Amino acid sequence: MTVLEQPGTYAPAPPPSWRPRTEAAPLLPEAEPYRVLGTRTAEREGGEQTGPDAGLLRRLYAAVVQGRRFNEQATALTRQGRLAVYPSSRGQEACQVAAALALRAEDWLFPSYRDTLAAVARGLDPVEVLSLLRGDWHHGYDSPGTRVAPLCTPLATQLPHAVGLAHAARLKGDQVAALALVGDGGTSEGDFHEALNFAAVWQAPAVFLVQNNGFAISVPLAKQTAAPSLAHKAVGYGVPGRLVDGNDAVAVHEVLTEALDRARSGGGPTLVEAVTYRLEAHTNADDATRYRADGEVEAWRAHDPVTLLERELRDRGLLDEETVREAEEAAERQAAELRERMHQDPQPDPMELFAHVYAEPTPQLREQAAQLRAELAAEHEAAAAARPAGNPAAGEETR
Amino acid sequence: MTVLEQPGTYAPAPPPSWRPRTEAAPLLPEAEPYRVLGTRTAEREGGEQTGPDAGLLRRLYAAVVQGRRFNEQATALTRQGRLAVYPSSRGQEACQVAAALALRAEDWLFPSYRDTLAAVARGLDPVEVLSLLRGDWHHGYDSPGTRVAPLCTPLATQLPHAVGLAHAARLKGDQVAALALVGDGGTSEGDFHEALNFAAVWQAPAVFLVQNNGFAISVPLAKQTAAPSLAHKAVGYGVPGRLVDGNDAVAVHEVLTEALDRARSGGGPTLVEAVTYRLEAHTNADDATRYRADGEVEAWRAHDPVTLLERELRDRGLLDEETVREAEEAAERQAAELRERMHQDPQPDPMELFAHVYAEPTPQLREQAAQLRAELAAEHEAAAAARPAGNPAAGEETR
Amino acid sequence: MSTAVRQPTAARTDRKPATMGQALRRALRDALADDPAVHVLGEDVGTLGGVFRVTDGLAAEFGADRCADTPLAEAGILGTAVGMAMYGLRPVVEMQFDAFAYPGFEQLVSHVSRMRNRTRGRLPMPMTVRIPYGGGIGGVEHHSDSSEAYYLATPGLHVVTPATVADSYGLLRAAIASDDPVVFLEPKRLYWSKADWDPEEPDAVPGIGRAVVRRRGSSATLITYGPSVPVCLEAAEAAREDGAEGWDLEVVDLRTLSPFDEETVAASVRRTGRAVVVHESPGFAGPGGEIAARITERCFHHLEAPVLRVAGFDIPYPPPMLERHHLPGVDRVLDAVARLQWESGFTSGGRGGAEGRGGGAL
Amino acid sequence: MSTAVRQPTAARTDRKPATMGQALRRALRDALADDPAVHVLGEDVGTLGGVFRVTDGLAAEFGADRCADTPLAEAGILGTAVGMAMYGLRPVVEMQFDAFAYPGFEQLVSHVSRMRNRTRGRLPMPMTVRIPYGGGIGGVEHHSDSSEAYYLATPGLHVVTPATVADSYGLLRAAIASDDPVVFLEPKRLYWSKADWDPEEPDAVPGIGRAVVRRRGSSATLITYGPSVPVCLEAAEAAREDGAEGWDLEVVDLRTLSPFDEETVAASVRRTGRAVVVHESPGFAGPGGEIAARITERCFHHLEAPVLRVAGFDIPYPPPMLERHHLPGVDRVLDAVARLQWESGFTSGGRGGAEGRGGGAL
Ligand SMILES: Cc1ncc(C[n+]2csc(CCOP(=O)(O)OP(=O)(O)O)c2C)c(N)n1
Ligand SMILES: Cc1ncc(C[n+]2csc(CCOP(=O)(O)OP(=O)(O)O)c2C)c(N)n1
Ligand SMILES: [Mg+2]
Ligand SMILES: [Mg+2]
Repeated sequence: MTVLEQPGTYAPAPPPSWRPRTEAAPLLPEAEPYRVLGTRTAEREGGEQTGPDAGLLRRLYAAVVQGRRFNEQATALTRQGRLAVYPSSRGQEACQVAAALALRAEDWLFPSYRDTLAAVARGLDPVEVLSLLRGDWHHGYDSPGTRVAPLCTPLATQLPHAVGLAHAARLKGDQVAALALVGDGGTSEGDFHEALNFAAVWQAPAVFLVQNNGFAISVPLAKQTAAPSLAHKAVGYGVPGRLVDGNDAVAVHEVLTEALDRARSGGGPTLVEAVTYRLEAHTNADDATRYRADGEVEAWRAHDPVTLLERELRDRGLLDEETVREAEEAAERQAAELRERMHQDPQPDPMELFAHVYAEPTPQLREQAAQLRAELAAEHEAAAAARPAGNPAAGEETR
Repeated sequence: MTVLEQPGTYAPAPPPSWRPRTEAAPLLPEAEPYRVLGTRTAEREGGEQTGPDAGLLRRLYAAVVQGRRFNEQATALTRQGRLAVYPSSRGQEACQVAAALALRAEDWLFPSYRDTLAAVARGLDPVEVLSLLRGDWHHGYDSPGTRVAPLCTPLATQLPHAVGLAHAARLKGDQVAALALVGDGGTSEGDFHEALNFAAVWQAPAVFLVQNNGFAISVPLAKQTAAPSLAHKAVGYGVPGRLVDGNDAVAVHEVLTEALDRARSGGGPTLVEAVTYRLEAHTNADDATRYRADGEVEAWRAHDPVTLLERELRDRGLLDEETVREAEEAAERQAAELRERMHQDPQPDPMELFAHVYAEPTPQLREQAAQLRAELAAEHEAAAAARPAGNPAAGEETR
Repeated sequence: MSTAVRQPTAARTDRKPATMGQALRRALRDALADDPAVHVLGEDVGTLGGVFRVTDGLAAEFGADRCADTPLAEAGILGTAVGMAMYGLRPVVEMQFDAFAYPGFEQLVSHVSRMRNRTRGRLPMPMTVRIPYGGGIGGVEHHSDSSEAYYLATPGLHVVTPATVADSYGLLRAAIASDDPVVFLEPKRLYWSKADWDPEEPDAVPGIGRAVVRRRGSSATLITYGPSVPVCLEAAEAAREDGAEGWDLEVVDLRTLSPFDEETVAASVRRTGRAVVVHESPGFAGPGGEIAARITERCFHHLEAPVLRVAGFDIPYPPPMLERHHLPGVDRVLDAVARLQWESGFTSGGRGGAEGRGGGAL
Repeated sequence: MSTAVRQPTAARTDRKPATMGQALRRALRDALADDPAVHVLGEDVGTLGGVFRVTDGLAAEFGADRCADTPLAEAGILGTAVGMAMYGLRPVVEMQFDAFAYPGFEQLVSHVSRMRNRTRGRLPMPMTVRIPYGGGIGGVEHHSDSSEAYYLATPGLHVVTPATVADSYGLLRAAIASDDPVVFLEPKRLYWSKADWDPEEPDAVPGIGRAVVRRRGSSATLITYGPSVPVCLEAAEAAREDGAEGWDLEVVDLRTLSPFDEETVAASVRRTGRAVVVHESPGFAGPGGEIAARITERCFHHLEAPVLRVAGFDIPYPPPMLERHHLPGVDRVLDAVARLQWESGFTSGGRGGAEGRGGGAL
C-alpha cells in the first residue's frame, strides 16, 4: 500500500481534540500598574465620594506607619547584634501590610525571608516572627495556629507548598485561600513555574503576589527577565495576571481581596505583580552602593508608600495631627516592646537539636544526644569548678 | 519627624526605572495553528503560484515517507528484541523532518528520546542514533561532529543545554543557532522555564520546538496545562510565540526557518508549539488503550502528515507514480539496511565501562577494572574448559 | 541471577501467589480505604495506573482526587505534597523512576526532611515518597539508578526498601502510617517476584527500623537489602552446596536503611565474626561504607577480617547490554566471602580486600 | 575554635598576608587571563562580586560576558553551563550557598557528571562548580549545609576542598584546568583565614587527588578536610601540650574527597595504627563512613582500634545560636582520640566507640 492509498478522509485542520484551551485576552494584565491613591482624587473633586472606604484607609495607614517603624527597629537590632541578619522591607510596607490585611482568618500566608512585616501585620508576635533571623531557632511561631507558613529562604520553594495547601483545603471543601509571596528574582526559579502550573491545572485557591522590588540582591530586573511584566507570566499558565502599584496599599489590597475572593469561590488562582522598590540594601550585610545609584533610590523615595497613603488621607480630610500621633505612638510602643524583648538573651536548649528530627528520636540520635548531654555536663562542671577559684588552670576568671 | 514632614516630592506614579520592558502584543502567538498545506490551494486556484517551493515540497515529502517507514521498522525491531525500547514518532514525522531540514550545517539540534527521526533526517547513521534504545551504549553518534546533542531522557533538561550552547556560539561570534525539541509534558518541568528565561535574557540564538502530541504518556494536555496554548508561554519570557500545525511539514519548516534566521542574526529566541498527535502508544511497552479512545486516534489519522504533504504535491501536479515509487523505494532501502544492520549482534566491550568516567581512570576505577577483567578471564576460561566436554560440571552444553 | 525472593512457605490455604507489585498496590488500596487523609499523586498514577501498574485501579475505586495524575514536574509534586501535608493530608507520591526524583531534590532535602524539625514538631511531614529504583530490567540511561546514598545522607528522612512480597505490603503500610517522611525504595526488578500471600490477611512483619535475618548461618554475615537480597540468598545456597569450604552464610535483610538497625546486624556479625555488605549502588560513598564503618566500630574485636563490600562499580549505571557486568552477582559475593581471611593469620595480596600494596602484616 | 589554618611559614620577602577569599579570587582572575575559554557565571558574581566577594573585580576586568550575572535559577545556571562546555568553553559556576545548589541537582547528577561517559569522551565537561559550604558563620537555615556526601556518591564528579590559602589558589586553578567536572567546595568560615602568600608567585601545591600530611605524628592519625583541618591541627597541639598521655597526632588534610587518596592516608594509618576521621557533615552516610570503611579494608591488621568518626550530628544544620554544639571541636576530637583503646587489650563500655552494649570481648 502506498501512502496514496491510505484510508481515511482528509482533514484540513487538526481535530478539535487538540484544544482544551481558554482565551488569552482576559488573562493579560493591565499595561500600567493599577493605582488608586492619587489617581482618583481628581475624579472625586467633581462629584460624589467614590474613593476607598475610610475605615480601610485608616487601618492601612496605621499598619504602614507601624511597619515602617518595625523595619527601622529590626535594622537597628542587627547593629546591636540582636539579629543574625535582617532583610528590610522598607519601601515595600504597602505590599506587606495589604497582603496581611486582605486575608481572612481562615486563609494561609506563605511568606519569604523578607516578609516578616506581613506576618507581624497579620498579628503574630514579632519576637516569634524574628526567630529565624535572630538565630535561636529556624522558625518561631505556631504555623497551623496562625496560618502563616514558616519564613522561607530557598527561593520560590514556598510556592508549591501554598498550592498544595490550597488544593487540600479545596478537596476538604473548606473556603480557604493561600496567599504566597515571592520576589522578582524568585520568579526565575523552576519552582515558580511548577507552582503556577499546578495551581492553574488544579484551579487551586492560591494567589501569588510577586513583590517586584527591582532587584534580586544586586541583579536588576532587566537581567532577570525580558518579559513585558512579571504579571504577563500568568498568560502561560492560563491564569489571570494583575499588575499593581506596590507602593499603593489600597490598590494592592483591592487587587488581592478580589483575587482571594475569586480563589475561595472556586475561580482559581491569580498572579499579581506589585511594582515596588527596596529602599535599603538586600540585608544589613549587603552594600547596595556597589550596584545601584543614589538617584534611583531618591526617585523612589518620592513615591514612598507611607507618604502616598498619608496624602490620600489628608486630601480626604481623614488625617489630623491626632490620628498621626496615635499611629506613631502605637508604632513606637510596638518598637519599644520589640527592642526590650529582643534585648533579653534567649536560652535555646542545645538538647532540642535532637528532639524534632523525627517524631521519635532514632537510636542513633539518642546516642548522640547522650554524648552532647555528657559534654554539656562536663562544661558545666568545669565552669562551676572554675568559679570558686580553687583550680587556677581551669578558668579564665581566675587568671 | 512625622511622616508628614518627610522630604522629597510626591510622585504619583513609580519612577520609570521599574520598566525595562517590551510590548506584549508582538509576542502573542496566532489564535489558530499556522497552516500552509491545504489552505493555500484555494488561493492559488484563482491566481499565480504563491505556494511553497516545489523543491522543498519534494524534499519534505521524501523525508516524511522515509520517516514513516523508519518508525515502522524501528517498532518492528522492538518486537524482534533488537531494541530495548522504541518511542515512535508516528504521526509526528512532519515535525521531526521539518526540524532537521530547517537547520543549517553549522546549527545544533537538541533532541529528546522521541526524536531519533529528526536525527536520522539530519543525515546521521540510524544505527548510531538507535544506540541508546538498542542498549549497547548510552549514546551512539559523534555529537560535536554531527552537531546533534545526545538523545535526552530526563525531560526538558536538554533545553538549558541548547541555550548555553547557543549563548557560547554567540559569544564566540559564530552564526550558529540551536534548535531544542521538547514535548508538551516537558513544558511543565522547571528546566523548561529556566531555559526559556535564560535564552530571553541573554537573547541567545535558541529556538524551542514543543511537539504537542496531546499526551505525556497517559496524561492528556488538559491535565498538563490550563494555558490558551503552549505557545502562549512565550509571553512570560518576552519571547515571540508561534503556534503551528505540527502535521503540516511546510508550515513547521517555514516557522522554524524564520525563527532560526532571526536567532542567527541576533534577534533572540522563539518558542514554537507544533500541534500534532502521537498515533502510537508512548513506547512499544505502553498500552494506549488504557487512556484514550480509538475515535480520537482515528480523527487524527485523517490529518496524517504524510497524506497532507502528498495531497499538496498532487494538487500542485508535482506528484506522479514515479515520484511516489522513488520515495517509497528509498524508504524501503533505508529500512532494509537498518533491519539488516540491527540484526548483527553488537559486542559492547565491558571494559569500556571504566574508560570514560573521567579523562583518566581514578586508582579506584583501575582496581575495579582489574577485578572485572579477572572475572571476564575466569568466565572465558570456564567457557573454554566446558567446550571440550572435559569437565561435566562446568558448563550447560555438556549436561 | 535470580530475581525471586525466598518467601516464608505458605501455611494457610487462602495464600496464593502474588507479586510484589500486587502487594504494593494492595497496600495503597487499603491505606486509601482506611484513612481519608491518604492521597496518592504522581505522573501517570491515575488513569494509567502507573508505568509499573502499582496504582492500577485506585483512581477508579477512590476517584481522581484521591489518586491524581499531576502535571509533569517532580519538584511540583513534592512541593505541593508538602502543602497538602501541612493541611493535614497524608500524601503518597510516586516518582516515576529513580533518576527522575532528582528534579525534586531541593524540595525533599530542604523541606520534606526538615519541616518537622524547623517547626518544632508543629508541621510534621507524614509523606511517603515511592521511588522505583535499581537496575536489572534493561532500562536505558537514567532508568536504573540506585540513589539511596543521597537519601541516607539526609537527616529527617526514613529510607525503607522491601525485598519480599510480605514486606512490600507491611512496610508500605507502615510508611504511610508513619508521621515522618519515608523514602520508600521499590526494587524495580523485584516487582514481578512472587510469593504465596493472602491479601485479605497480610502477614504481620516487623516495622520500620528493623532488620531481619533471612537465613541463619555461622560462617559469615551477608548484609544486604532490596534487589540484592535474592542474590545473597542464592549465594548462600551456592556456598552451602558447591563451596569446597562449605561456608554457612547468614543473610541479613536490612529492610530499613535509615534508621539503621545496628543491633540486629551487630549481633549477627558478632556471632559470625565476618561480614560482607552487598548492594547495587556504587561502592564509593555508598551505603556500604556507612554500614561497614558502623559495624566495625561496634564489633571490632569480634572481626576476623575487615568488613568487605560488594557493590556496583563507581560508574554511571551501564547501558542494558552491559548491566550484568555491573550488578553484584552470586560469584562476586562468593569471591568477597573467599577474601574474608579464612586461613588463620594474615594473607597479604588479596584482590581489593585487605591491603594489597606495601606495608607489613599484623 | 580557631578558624586560622597553619600555613607554611613565609620565606621570601614578597609574601604578605592574604585571605583564602583573596587567593580564590586571584585564581579565577589568572584563569580568566590565561584562557579565553574560561567563563564565570552565577548569581551576583558580576557587579556585586559575589556575596563572599570571591569574584570581585572580575567583571570590571574581563567584561560582563566573561563574568556574568545570571537570572536566579540554579538548574538554569548548571544547565546552560553544560551547553557552554559542549561548545568548548570552560565554565566556572558559583552556587551562592550549599543548600542553594540543590535546585540544580538533576543537571549535576544526570548531565554534568555523566556527559563524558555517555558520549565516550566526545563531550567532556571541563566545568568547575564552586560551592561555599559548611557552617560556623552564624548563617540562618539553609546557609550552612555540608553537602559533600551527595557529590561523593556521584560517579563522574571530582570533589575538591581546600583548607589553606595556598591550596585555595592551587586547587582552584587545577579544578578549572581539569577536563572533568569538579565540585569545588569552599569552606565558608575559612574565607577570611590568612596566610603569608605571594599572588605573583603562588606556591606550587600537589594536584587534585592528593592528600597531604599537615602535621607529622606517631600516636594516631586525624583524617580530615576543609573547615575541620584547623580544628584538627589545634587538637593535635592541645594533645601535645595538655594531654596526660602526650599523644603525638598526625593530621592528614585530604584536599580531594573524590578521588580519594588511599595511599597517603593508608600509609599514615599503617604507621600510627589508629585513626579518627573528622568532618562537619552529618556522620550517618557521610564521607567518614567511606573513609573509615576503606581504610579498615586496607589497614585492618595495622589497626589497634576501630577507625572512629567525629562528625556533625545526624540532624538538620542547627540555628546560629546552637551551631557550636554541632560542630566538631577540639574537645570532641580529643575525646574520640581517647577512645582509641590505648590500654593494651580491649576495654568495653566506651561511649560511641567500640561496642558498648552486650556481646563479649575478643
Ligand atoms: C534557591 C536559592 N538560591 C539562591 C538564594 C540566595 N538568595 C537569597 S535572596 C536572593 C535574591 C532574591 O531576590 P528576589 O526574589 O527578588 O527577592 P528580594 O530579596 O528582592 O525580596 C538570593 C539570590 C536563595 N535564598 N535560594
Ligand atoms: C524528569 C523526568 N520525569 C519523568 C520522566 C518519565 N517520562 C518519560 S517520557 C514521559 C512523558 C513525556 O511527555 P511529553 O513531554 O509530552 O513527551 P512525549 O513523550 O509525548 O513525546 C515521562 C513522564 C522523565 N523521562 N524525566
Ligand atoms: Mg527582588
Ligand atoms: Mg507529549
